[in-house]
Amino acid sequence: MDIKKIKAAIECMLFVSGDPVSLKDLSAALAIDQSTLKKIINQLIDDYKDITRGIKIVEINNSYQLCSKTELYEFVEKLLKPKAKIGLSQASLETLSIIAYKQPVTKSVIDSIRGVKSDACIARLLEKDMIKEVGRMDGPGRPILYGTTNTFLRLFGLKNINELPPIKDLF
Amino acid sequence: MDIKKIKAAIECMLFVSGDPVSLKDLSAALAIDQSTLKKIINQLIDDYKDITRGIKIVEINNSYQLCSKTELYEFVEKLLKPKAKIGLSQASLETLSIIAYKQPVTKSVIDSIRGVKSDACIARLLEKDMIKEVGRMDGPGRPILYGTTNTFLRLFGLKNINELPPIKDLF
Amino acid sequence: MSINIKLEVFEGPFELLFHLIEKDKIDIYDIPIAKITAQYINYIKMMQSLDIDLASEFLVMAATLLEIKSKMLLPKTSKEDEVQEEDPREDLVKKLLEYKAYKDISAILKQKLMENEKALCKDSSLADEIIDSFALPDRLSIEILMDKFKELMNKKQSHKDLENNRIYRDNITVEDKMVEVLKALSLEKTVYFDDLIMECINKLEAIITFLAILELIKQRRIYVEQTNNFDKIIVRRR
Repeated sequence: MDIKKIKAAIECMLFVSGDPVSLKDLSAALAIDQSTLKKIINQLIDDYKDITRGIKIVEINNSYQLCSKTELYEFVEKLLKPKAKIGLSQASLETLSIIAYKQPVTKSVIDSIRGVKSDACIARLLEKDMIKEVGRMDGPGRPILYGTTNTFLRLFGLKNINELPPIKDLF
Repeated sequence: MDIKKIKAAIECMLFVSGDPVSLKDLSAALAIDQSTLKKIINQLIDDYKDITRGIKIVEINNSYQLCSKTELYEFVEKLLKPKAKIGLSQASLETLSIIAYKQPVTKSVIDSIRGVKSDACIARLLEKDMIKEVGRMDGPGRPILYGTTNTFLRLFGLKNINELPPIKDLF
Repeated sequence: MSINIKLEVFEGPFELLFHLIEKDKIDIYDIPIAKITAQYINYIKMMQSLDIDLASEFLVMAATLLEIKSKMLLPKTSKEDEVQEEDPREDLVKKLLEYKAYKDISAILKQKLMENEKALCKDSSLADEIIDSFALPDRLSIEILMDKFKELMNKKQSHKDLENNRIYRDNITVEDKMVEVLKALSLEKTVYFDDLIMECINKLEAIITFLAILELIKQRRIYVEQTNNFDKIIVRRR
């Protein structure tokens, strides 16, 4: 295979994967031995240093991942800031609203209402101290129950959780 | 700002976003007027045609999104194992065609053209984010009106709804 | 001796009619209605003899065909009438052509989809991550949260309605709910009674869920257990 096409294929695979991809997996997909492939990836890493490129390849433990260039972060911030005046992504806001109204609630209920996995959002809301674990449900697996924190109450100007505005037709 | 750096910033922002980004938002983040920016993006779209590149920019309703190149799909498939294709049945495709050309359209119009109930097809198309509710019709029952989504445009390789292939003029 | 019958399955009456028309290379603008009606009814009879469930739409079309046939048999009163009278087949032909136009275009769209679905994009979790790393303002409006929750619940409601083949005003039935509970149990061996109730949109749905669970227990399709008083109730499939 032409080296140019190999480079394109590597970029394509790393882009779609999002996560780090091991040299081994790349080598298998391309049917090229690992040492040759490694040389090509190193060339590609150099190609990305070009000033017109906004992304780069980072190597972590013999795996590769596409990342945005740190020196361009200001533009990312300018793009995303107006979308996130409240400092929460749409996904996290959705997750937080379910936890606020249905607490104590398990991750599986949140997932089922949102229709997608909420693991990452829950992790980030925990980190921001907006939610906390409030206990575990009895029964198999003993899943964690989540509820809101005092930080949450303070930020939303509530004295306690009963002050959440009621939602008609819901209970 | 140097045009090379603008290109890098565009790539960086589109990469981070994942979702389509509107020309307006890009223009605000870069502080460049929309018509100049549009020219630069068109240049960038050409740059991506280079054989060493594995990704491309697609335009959807005046928004831009990064996608992998179709001709490199085989490698993605090998790497990430056969991920389920969109998989639309003939019935769902018919329903989608009617919605695409007649939008905004109610279920009863779709049913009458197809001669059968389309509930299941509509549910599947909503689930796959190919169509969405775009409002309700005035009058008894206020039936839901359906239209296509940006996901539909992207998956069918259309910049906007005017790019739909012409349908035989019958009426 | 076994008989092999190759039976085509048609999605709806238009599809079946088109099959009959194309099979005999009939001019769509001049359909021999008596012949087509006979063939159409034969097909329906065959389906019924094989115990295949026929959608009511097929029977409606049979009635329409018979009506057109009888209209065409009526003697024309005078030559002038003939000029003015519209062809009883006209409506049907119009509908068939419209259906055909969309059927044809769906084949073209399918081609486009097969090509373009191979262009994959990246999920937006990186952007979510960056947005969530921004500092929270000192004060947030609770309305944002309430609106988001309402939006989510409404979205879920309308999807559920469609899945259950119901018009949005209609009430959910116990039978629908039984299917839903069994579906939930087909994904996981056990579900919590609380979760089934908590996912409900309103009180009515919660009551119906409760009735559905009772009915499923009675039919011995699920069983329910509780280890200690006040423990969470677990629903299991049999």
